[in-house]
Amino acid sequence: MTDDFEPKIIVLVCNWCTYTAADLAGTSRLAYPANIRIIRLMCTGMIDSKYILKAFLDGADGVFIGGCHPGDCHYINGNLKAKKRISGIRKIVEQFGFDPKRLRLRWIGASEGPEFQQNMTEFVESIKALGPTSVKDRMIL
Amino acid sequence: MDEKNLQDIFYDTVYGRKILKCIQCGTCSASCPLTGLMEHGPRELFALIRDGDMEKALRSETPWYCVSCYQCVARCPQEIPVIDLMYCLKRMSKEHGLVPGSHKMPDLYQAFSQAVYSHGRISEAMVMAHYGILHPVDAFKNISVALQLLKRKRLEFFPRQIIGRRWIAQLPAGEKVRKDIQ
Amino acid sequence: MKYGFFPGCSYNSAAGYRQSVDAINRLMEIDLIEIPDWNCCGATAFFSLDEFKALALTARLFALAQASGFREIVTVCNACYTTLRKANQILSSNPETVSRINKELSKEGLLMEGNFTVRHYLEVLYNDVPAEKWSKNLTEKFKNYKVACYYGCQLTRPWGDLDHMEQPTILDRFIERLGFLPVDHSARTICCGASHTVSYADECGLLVSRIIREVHAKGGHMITTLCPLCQFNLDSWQKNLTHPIPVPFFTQLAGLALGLNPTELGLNKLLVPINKVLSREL
Amino acid sequence: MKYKKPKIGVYICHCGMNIASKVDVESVVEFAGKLDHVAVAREYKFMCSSPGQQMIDNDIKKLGLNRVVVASCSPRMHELTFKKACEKAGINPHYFQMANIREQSSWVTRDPEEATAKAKDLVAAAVARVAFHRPLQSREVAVKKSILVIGGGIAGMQSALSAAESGYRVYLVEREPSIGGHMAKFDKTFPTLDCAACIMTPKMVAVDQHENIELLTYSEVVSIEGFIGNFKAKILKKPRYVNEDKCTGCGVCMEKCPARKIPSEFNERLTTRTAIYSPFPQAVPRTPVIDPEQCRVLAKNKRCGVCRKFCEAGAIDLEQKPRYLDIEVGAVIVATGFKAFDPTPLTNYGYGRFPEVYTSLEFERLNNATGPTSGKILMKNGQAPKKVAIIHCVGSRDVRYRKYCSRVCCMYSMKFAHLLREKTDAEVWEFYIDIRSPGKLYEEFYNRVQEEGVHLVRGRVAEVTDIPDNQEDFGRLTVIAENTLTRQAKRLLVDMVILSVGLEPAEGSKDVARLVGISTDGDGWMTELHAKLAPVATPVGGIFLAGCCQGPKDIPDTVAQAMAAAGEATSLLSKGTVSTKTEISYIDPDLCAGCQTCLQVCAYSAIQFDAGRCVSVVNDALCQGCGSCSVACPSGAAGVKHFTDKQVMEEMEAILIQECIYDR
Repeated sequence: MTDDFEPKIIVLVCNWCTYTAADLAGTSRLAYPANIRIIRLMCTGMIDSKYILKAFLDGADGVFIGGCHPGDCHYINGNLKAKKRISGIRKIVEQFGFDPKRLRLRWIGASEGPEFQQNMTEFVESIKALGPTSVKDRMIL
Repeated sequence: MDEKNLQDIFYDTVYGRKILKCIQCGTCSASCPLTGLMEHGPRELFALIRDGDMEKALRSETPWYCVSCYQCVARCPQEIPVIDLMYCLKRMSKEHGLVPGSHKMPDLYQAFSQAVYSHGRISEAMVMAHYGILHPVDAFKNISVALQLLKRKRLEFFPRQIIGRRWIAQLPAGEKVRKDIQ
Repeated sequence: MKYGFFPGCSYNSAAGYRQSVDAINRLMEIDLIEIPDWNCCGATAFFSLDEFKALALTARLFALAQASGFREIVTVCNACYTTLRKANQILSSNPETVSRINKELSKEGLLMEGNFTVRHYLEVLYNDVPAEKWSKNLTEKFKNYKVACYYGCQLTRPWGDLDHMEQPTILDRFIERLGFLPVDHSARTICCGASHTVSYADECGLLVSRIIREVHAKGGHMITTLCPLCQFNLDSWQKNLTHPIPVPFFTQLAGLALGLNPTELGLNKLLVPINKVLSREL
Repeated sequence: MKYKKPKIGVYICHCGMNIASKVDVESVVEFAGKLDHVAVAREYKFMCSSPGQQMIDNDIKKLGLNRVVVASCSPRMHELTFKKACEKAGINPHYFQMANIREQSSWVTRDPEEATAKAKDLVAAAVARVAFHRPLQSREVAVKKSILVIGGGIAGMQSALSAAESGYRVYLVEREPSIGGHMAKFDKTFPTLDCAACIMTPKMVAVDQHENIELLTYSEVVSIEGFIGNFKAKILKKPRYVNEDKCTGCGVCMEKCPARKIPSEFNERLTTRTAIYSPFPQAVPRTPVIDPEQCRVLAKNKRCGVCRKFCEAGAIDLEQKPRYLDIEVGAVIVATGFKAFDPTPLTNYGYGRFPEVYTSLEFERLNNATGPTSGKILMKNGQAPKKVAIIHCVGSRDVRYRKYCSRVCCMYSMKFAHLLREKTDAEVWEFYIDIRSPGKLYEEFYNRVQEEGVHLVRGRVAEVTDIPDNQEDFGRLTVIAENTLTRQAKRLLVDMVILSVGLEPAEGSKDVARLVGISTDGDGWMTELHAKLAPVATPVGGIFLAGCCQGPKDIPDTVAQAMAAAGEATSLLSKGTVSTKTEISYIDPDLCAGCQTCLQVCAYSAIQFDAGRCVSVVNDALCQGCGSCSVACPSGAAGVKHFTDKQVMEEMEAILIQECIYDR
């Protein structure tokens, strides 16, 4: 692990809650590490397992999924479906040789700009602590 | 040290920044049982600190009147830990030599801690003896109560000395104010 | 039932507190094991002067309890109770301070680790001793004695987890269980002046008289407390009042309810005598 | 459609200095120009301005661009603006993608180099994605010409009246036996001191008599399905046990009912009512209801039937059952209002312990001509108070309860002070933290009250106690507060205390929000689409907000918002049609195996199974595009348009691979 390791982190968020929270973090000028790359989806319920695996295989150091709090899903219960699916994917991610700690799911509501900032900061910290993924090295070779 | 520095030091303590939430409603000052004795209540103290009038704030007698009853904390609409801030101000004023000379509580606390250093425990009589040297009038006022206690075998002068008293006496002085870890 | 016990410095000189606690322990089969070589908790004085030392003093207590195999410490004093709990909370979130303190403690061969539970003796009597155990042994004769429960300020604060911060009822419920008549009043948690009574006697006298007047107005025959300092302040500052009200400890009332005689419970040590109230037919 | 090779235009916005101060726009432009399929990359100060849009228009027309990427602010802000620009210039609006380099880069990144690098990544991702975008067409669907209003307080009533006036059918649903809400409980209204009943009662009658309004009191909305323009709602009509068609409203039943000692909700429990009751004399409709929990027959199975015996119209029907009503509406206006904060948890104010401590609503009733004392301000002992304290901000501006300012309490408190001065010779002391009087004639009212001799003390009350300073004052209350202006702690002996309690969302408002599919904020208020620019619309098309359900409001603001909501709803209805969503699911019939897994996961019942072809089919009017089916489909037949696997994964790949190509 090197000190100047800057991980690349894919953040898959739902349009209604967490994307709005990210916007709010922006309008409130709440700075967080630049390692974050947000991809907007309509609902965490549409996140396919292959998105997550592809992210890791293409060299992402961490994947963060942010959805609405239970009960607040714009599509009734898409977030809960996502939760179920992601606990399953965790095992597959591990089988592929990635630390499952690199995959994190959190509920961040539309009004929670500071929580978004905090979650991003913490996740980047924890990925930095884990270091680069081994697959990345393989790819460069 | 100038007042700006003192303000920064205060803000860097564990709860220092909490006073920025104060809406100056006066609930703390009105809740305080000894508010009548204070030149200004905790509310005003926070206003002084926010204005940067640090010397006035640190020389204030207000924190030394605090009895730690937590009435203000129980009622503060902004959940400001007033009592912890009072402790912090007392320690800061001690560290910077700004303890108000007119107030008697520093002497009582000193008497209390001396008893702890020498015996590990305290007895009321012993604290009174230490304190009475500095404030004979207060001690005198208490004599009639002391006699009554003596009559009922409730007064013992020396607390039992404990083995750990030497350990307590050798404790290094800690930092007076704890910094905010974040 | 066995507990680590921290008596606190005022326990011995408090009017019959030790006698009554011992008596209750005997009858209720409670084993309070005094923490060996315990020291003063530091009270408000040390927190006002040097926080590190204040934390070290309490940490030593925790370490001593730990060495004796206790993670739970019972106190009989509101000030000790709050000081220990406060310190425990600070220590448990400041590992760095703990390790510095442990370096000091190692000179005495002591070590403090983890969290400790600090409880007031009232909790033990109310929650741990089954209600039936009380009711089995009670006498009926106190059912018309109106008792005002005075909680003092620190028992329920600053967290309010034992009971409501301003309107606690746990002592009222206990007193009722003992067969007394708790009286509703508004002075439950207002301050008695604490240690400031020494230096600012006249002003604190007003605080005490406010409590006594309120209890008198609400018809209380006595005031019961659970803290040596509260008891002392309420007991000793009544000399100028026209209607002094005796201030027994809650443990002394428990002893009376169980049929023990007043002297056995140290009730003769109260400055405002209780005999008149006890001998009155109600 | 013939496939055309992507020809992408990329536009980087400075957003004044909002982006340009952090992101090196020029280098992003240079970078974007080298990306695959990019035909042109430009920068401009404000892309959303009309010259900015014109620039896109020109390039599409002159350079033959077929795809556009704008890197600027959040798509929540201007996606629609640019989509429209694309459409105007002749390409399908879905051939557009936005990169959010303001909220996600310049505003949240400290280091300019990092911000620039991130902006490049985001642009590359958008370019990669847009290359795989497909044109999508929406369909026009007719809009139902009726409106559902939930809540019959002043907000709901005004919305209903305004909408009904423009000729649309309105269903007004109120869960209580009468419309009127909180305003019906008031005596006077600030700052003009109009009599609330005088301005309220005519409106209630107008609602009742309006030919376009169907009034459904004592009813609740059970479910709402569908989408903008085409909602289906199910309304529960709770049994009144009184036939509305037969009842003449004579009130004999209420006089005779033997179950009398029930606390009156309308009078804030200061008086009692009977089991068969009408909440107040001016109630609309006048038909009373029988409280099934208090009626001797219904609750206790006793023989009674007094009301039935005395009802000459024969309107009493104890056999009545709940009825359900299915309605179809084009728009819904939510007007569920507020609830007054219950001050019991603030034990230091003694509410519930001291009889002379009142909440503001209790005082409203005490002061009301139809209230328990017929409008005389009297204490429980029948005497007029000599000294009254009014405590502001009870429950409000308090992080332990309600952190926000409830907006109306300062003004109604001063109204109380005025009424007390007018009706009694009591001394009035108001304890406030800050006086908030931002409204037309509000500050003037504040001045007037001050001149009337009301004592205004700046300080929040710490405690109301029954321990006085002097022995002879036992029995009265002492209010303790610091006058923060004179810096004195005050102990004020009073006879009566009024707690100016704050506002919180009405009970059940969260359920209503869930019913219509909108969210509530941390305090429980319903969230509008945009705090400034769309204050009555919600993120769900066709659902509008009026009154306090969206946040604390006074009567003028409530009425204004109610009219605005009615305006929004009627403009939707008058347009006549809405376009269907384009970003919805599709199921490829060639791949569908007919396993019907998608039917189980769809939360909207938007997928039907075509047994003939043995494939699942998406109903484009019902599908919301959540993508549950797409993920669940084992054969990969289901997908979401505009969020296809290919599009999402290209976006991701561009971000991740980019680094390898350019940074290392």
